[in-house]
Amino acid sequence: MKRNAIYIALASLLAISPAFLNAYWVDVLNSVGMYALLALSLNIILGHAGLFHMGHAAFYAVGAYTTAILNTTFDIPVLWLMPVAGLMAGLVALIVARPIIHLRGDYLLIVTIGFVEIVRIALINNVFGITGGANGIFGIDRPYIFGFKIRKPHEFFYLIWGFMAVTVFLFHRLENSRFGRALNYLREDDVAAEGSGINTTYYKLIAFVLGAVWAGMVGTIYAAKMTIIAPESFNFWESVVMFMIVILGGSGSIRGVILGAFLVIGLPEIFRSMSAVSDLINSLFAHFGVTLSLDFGNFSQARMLIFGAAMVIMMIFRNEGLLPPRPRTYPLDKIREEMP
Amino acid sequence: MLLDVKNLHVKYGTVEALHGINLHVDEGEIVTILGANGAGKSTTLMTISGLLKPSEGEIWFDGKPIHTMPAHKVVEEKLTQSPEGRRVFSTLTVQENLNLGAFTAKNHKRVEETRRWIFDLFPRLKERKSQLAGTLSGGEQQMLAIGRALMNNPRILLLDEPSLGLAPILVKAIFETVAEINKSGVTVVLVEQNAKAALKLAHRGYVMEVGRIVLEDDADALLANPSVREAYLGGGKK
Amino acid sequence: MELFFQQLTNGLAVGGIYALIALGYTMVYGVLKLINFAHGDLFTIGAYLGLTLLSALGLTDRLGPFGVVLALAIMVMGLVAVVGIILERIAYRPLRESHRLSAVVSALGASIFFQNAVMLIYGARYQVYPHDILPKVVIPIFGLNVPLLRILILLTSVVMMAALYFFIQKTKTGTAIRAVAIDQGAAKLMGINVNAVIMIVFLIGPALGGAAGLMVGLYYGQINFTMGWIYGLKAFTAAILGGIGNIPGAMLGGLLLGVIEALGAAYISIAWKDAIAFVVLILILIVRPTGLLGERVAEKV
Amino acid sequence: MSLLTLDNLIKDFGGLRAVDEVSFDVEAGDVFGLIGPNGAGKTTVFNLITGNYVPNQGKVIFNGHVLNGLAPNRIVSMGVARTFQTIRLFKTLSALENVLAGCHCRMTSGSIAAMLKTPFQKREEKEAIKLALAELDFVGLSEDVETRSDSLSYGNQRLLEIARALATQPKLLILDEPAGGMNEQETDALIDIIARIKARGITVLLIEHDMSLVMQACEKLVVIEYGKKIAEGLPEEIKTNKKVIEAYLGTDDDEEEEGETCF
Amino acid sequence: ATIKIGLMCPLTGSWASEGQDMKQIVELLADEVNAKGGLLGKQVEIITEDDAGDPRTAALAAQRLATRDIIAVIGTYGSSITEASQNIYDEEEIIQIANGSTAIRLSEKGLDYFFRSCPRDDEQGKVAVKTLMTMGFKKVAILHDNTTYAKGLADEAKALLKKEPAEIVFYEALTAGERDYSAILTKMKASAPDAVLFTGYYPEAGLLLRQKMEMGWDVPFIGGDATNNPDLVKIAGKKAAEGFFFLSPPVPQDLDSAEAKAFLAAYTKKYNGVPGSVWAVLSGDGFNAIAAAIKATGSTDTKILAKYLHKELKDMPGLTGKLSFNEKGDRVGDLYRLYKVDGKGSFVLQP
Ligand SMILES: Nc1ncnc2c1ncn2[C@@H]1O[C@H](COP(=O)(O)OP(=O)(O)OP(=O)(O)O)[C@@H](O)[C@H]1O
Ligand SMILES: Nc1ncnc2c1ncn2[C@@H]1O[C@H](COP(=O)(O)OP(=O)(O)OP(=O)(O)O)[C@@H](O)[C@H]1O
Ligand SMILES: [Mg+2]
Ligand SMILES: [Mg+2]
Repeated sequence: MKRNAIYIALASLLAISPAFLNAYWVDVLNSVGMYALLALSLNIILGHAGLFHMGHAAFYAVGAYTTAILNTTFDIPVLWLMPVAGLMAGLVALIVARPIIHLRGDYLLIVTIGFVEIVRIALINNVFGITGGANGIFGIDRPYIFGFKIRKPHEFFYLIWGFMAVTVFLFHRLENSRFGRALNYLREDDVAAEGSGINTTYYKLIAFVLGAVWAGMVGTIYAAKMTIIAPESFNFWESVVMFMIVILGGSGSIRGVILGAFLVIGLPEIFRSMSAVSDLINSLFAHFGVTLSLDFGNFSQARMLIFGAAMVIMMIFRNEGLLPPRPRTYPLDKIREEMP
Repeated sequence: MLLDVKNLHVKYGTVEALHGINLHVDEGEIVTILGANGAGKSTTLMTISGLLKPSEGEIWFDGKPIHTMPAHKVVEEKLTQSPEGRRVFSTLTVQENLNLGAFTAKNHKRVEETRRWIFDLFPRLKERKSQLAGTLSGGEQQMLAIGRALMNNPRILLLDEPSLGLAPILVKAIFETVAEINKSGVTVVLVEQNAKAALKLAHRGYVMEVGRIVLEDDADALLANPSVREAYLGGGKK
Repeated sequence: MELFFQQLTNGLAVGGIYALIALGYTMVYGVLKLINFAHGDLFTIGAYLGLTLLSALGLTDRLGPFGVVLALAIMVMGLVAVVGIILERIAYRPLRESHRLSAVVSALGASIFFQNAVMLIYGARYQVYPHDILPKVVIPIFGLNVPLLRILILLTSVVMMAALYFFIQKTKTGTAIRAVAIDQGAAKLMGINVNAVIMIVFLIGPALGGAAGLMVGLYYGQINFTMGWIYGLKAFTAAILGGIGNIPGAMLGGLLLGVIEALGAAYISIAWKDAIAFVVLILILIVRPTGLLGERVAEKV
Repeated sequence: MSLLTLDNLIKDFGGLRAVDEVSFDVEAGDVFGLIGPNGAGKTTVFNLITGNYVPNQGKVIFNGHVLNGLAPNRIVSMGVARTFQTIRLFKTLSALENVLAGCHCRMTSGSIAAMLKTPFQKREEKEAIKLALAELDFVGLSEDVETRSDSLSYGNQRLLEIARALATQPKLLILDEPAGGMNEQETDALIDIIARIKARGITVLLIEHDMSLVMQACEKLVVIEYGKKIAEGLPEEIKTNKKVIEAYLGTDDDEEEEGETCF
Repeated sequence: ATIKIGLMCPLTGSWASEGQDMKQIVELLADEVNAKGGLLGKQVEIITEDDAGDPRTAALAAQRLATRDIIAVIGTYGSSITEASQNIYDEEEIIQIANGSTAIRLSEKGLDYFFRSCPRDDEQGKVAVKTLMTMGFKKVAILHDNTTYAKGLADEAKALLKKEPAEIVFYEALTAGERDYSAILTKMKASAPDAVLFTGYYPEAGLLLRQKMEMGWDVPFIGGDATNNPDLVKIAGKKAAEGFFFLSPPVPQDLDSAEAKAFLAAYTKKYNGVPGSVWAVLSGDGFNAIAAAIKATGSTDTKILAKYLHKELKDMPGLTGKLSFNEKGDRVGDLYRLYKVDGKGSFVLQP
């Protein structure tokens, strides 16, 4: 299929990109990748189940802190901690979500915001004496894969985007299953979903848990990549960023969410490099004997302003999101043939 | 001619739902529009009311072009609609819903008279005056929707499936009411699934099929028309 | 006990400001079901505009303290309302028919835009209101010394709330606003000019936010470009606590939030006070899922 | 033994008693009609059966089990399916996926199985699609399998709701005004579908204001008014019941030959 | 070719004012150097990146700077922000001279290329406690704002105070960015301290002073170096600020060295005002140090430069007094001075 060919081409391009990008741009891709992973996990809750969840950074934090604490106190290798971090985040999600799961729309939204704030405040106040307070936790190990230490941006690139490949593969299957459909039913109309025999509370919870597990695992990668984590990395604004990625990209759409991450995380970085852009234009014109002295360099202070405007504009022009989900397809002809 | 719809085309996005509708309504008439589900009856009414904008064609009301007017201006011309699916304001009280029906009315005494008349027509509404409209039963909501539309003292009233979901006794009452409303000088455009009752009541009728008018005639003639009988008056029942 | 009452008044004063911002939040929410995350930034803009006008016009000598405040309030509310209307026109109207969350993201984008615009225009440094505009009168109430301004802030919130409530519940325009909130199409069929109603809403909501910004500037003196975020979040919390879309609810939620914070700080922990406030919020929502005064119309199926 | 028993059900909304000591039995295999004026409490009775509302008093007994307090989805999996008075479809999803929602409660594979694509999961999925297609065929929507449900015509949306309910493989199917918004021809088609549902051995309980449907399809009727049962019996008995005529049917002043079935 | 020096600072976000000041100062100094013919005959080019005051963005900013052929980077403000970038520079062997990152651990990691022109928290903690003791306060309230910096300083002071004949009657954190601290002041007042040590930043300090006066509470307040900002008086008002003590490295205004005077004159001429905070001025010291090292060694090899900074740069006349680094890269010498705000709102250096 043509569409698959495009995806394969894009994926291969991405896979070889570290070869011709410098460490900075590779690290931008790493950042994009991590947020894309986080947003994909949020997408299960927000995009598929339609639960207004603006506190996803909390689960991310649980994962990162679980990793940091266990790694720095017991020296457990960080990658082993990935499932542990995921399970821990999932457990927290289960406990937290249970009493609030019946809240609707905006009430759920504020409660999840409250949750992420409570988590951040708890971390700052060094809850249980293990989170290191505002300093956070430092000295986290780098991950090892088969004895190979991952530290440089391009090495992390393959870790992050490799995990992405696995995630996309699994989530794609998940979306196209009874489970994925069930989430969509309750997003569309949860009274009708219950009336069709779907246990809405159960699915809402599972959506939360699954999203949290993934966010927790990304937390492990983050902890290992930064080697230091602090509460401010998991504040409400981080949750907002993930939220924006999902909605801007197209909620419920894997490719949309990934594109959304490229834009929301990548654009400010591109705006940062505007001086490079102006230099490029200047030199191009110089080539033809025209002297220009464009300088977009002073952009750095205005980059977030432009970013904000860009968000509004993109939303206005693609109000379903950049790449909204496509309807699922079923092999109907094949199945019909089997029918009497 | 009070209402004149000329060559009306309406699109939803890129899909055209009406492919050139021509119809007219004279002062004092009851005109019914029949048609299967999805034929475009509601679309026609919504376009007349100004909620949808035609991609082509014109609508004239009492000598004025109303297809260029915003919906709220059309109401001021005393053309009101009781929409399909009731669409009462669910978290407002019955009373407030009725008040909104008279939103553009200037003459308060007249409004009060109308209100009394509506309460006579639908005593249930009076009983439930301060109940939230959303908690009314389906039928009660339908009464409210019609009552609300009448509050404007319309010159022409568009009714989209007013008998939907009503108990037989009320359906009769509604049709009687429509006749009564008409007698009091209001021109009525009636969209109905209950074709037989509608044709009995109406002076003229149009039959729509997939976005086009396929038949136009006096109501009696339509009642007698074999193809109409087969398609809309139900062959199955004895 | 004195500590308790002192903290109560502290809480009420802060709560009054939360309430005022929350009123604007709730207003916009009630009609458009839009969580206007840029509302906090309109509040910031109000604070900055107030300062600009104050120093540019030099009204202090001519009008006397309360005259100045009144004149400022009117001008700031007017200007912020204009910003609000433009915001609606550009960032929200095109999204009216789309999914609710699209508009939320647009609002977040607008918030980033406003915050950075204020920074670029006014600079990142803290700005300071002159100290001597209003006389520092302290009124003794039951043995507590309460600054007059705090009482004024509280009074303003209460008066605005009452006026707004009356306007929404009792006037014809108010009913129209509520009708638009429920079903815009049906509202049009009643002859209501929906765009005009939404404009009114975006006139009132931001104006209230701007007024709150001015008050914070006047009372606390210190303003900066990020202040809207924290106040916006608090006000949103307050609006939800009271039942979003509900005007007395916003008032109640704001005051309650202020008091919870003050008492939480006093009797439990200052560092945990925001967390305590959120815990209380969550507990209240678990018991009353639509907030304290939120309408609990059981959905008819 | 009757399939469904309502025993002295009471439901209050604030000060309003919407359902007032209603009792009746529905025999297995019947098409049973519940009629009454608007606001009489019919939909509320349905909601009490399906678990959307909890009765203030009284019992709902289905197939020997007391349903009180069970969540709606549990009641569905016990064999009670419903349609809604105001259509509640999953708007952005296709007709097929709407029906698959009904299949859901008869399936078991979860998220892990989906990620691993176990053979069982694949088989189950295929069976569900077959069943869904069959139900769509049954109500006559085989042309619209992949159509988004909100772009179906009103009448077809009603049929789709029925298909979705049937896909839960119910013993009892509850229809709330299935013919609402249908014209006479479409109503005739619906009557046929109800007959075929009955032929499948499924008990049907329905609310309807269209007397032609009620009289043709129902074996037994209960009439309620102001939350109270005012009559119960065979259609012919009900038709001539003075109370019912007064409260619901209206006096037949229609001089037309087809008379009583006009509305 | 040019000699490229990076500047990493918060140009957006909550700390944007610090970053923008840093940018102005470093650019000013670089222009001066260039006007005098540059370094080693080459012009100095400053490459600025925004770290937004956020660790993740800082890591990206550092990666970006690291790819742009810089030999040294000045910045940044905020310890956890600096920390997110430390390893990146170290691995690339780029000299980093932080200016507003006082957390002790930053220089305890044995990084060869890390320096800071600001003092460490323990330094300030010692001075704070000494000051409190010489002033004779027995019951002390400590208030911080839960940021890495303020909490670090508060903890340091708390630990040291325990060894003194003094009692800590109150130890809590406020939330920065709010406006109303009366609840906190009310609670603090109830603990009846002789003096309050506030280790947070000037915006909150200003509000605390003002609200303290409004509630009629007359207790001495002592602030940490983050309160050294002229805006403090603007926020608090002269009357409320009067009598406020704070500790800080000296600002150029208070030094009579030729360097400080010349800098101040140039700054005022170009930007029309005085620098907002001492932290930004410290970034200027960082720049001067690296410039001096390049000049003295005649090299742009970072190994040589680092060695020079560690060992040979001694008592360089900086904008904030004499500057030298120890082997950890920390600035040596007791830098802290005690200031008091007088009735006119000016900061008066205490003897
Ligand atoms: N909002 C909409 N978006 C897209 N298509 C629409 C929309 N509303 C109606 N349509 C389509 O326009 C056509 C006409 O619909 P309309 O509602 O006018 O029919 P109708 O005659 O009123 O039918 P009914 O008897 O079911 O009310 C149908 O094909 C319908 O699917
Ligand atoms: N959630 C609710 N809150 C308050 N009152 C309600 C609620 N649901 C129903 N009612 C009231 O209970 C009564 C019965 O309503 P119900 O919907 O059961 O009527 P119905 O018999 O189905 O009528 P219809 O034939 O018009 O659909 C009505 O008066 C209605 O206003
Ligand atoms: Mg219609
Ligand atoms: Mg009903």
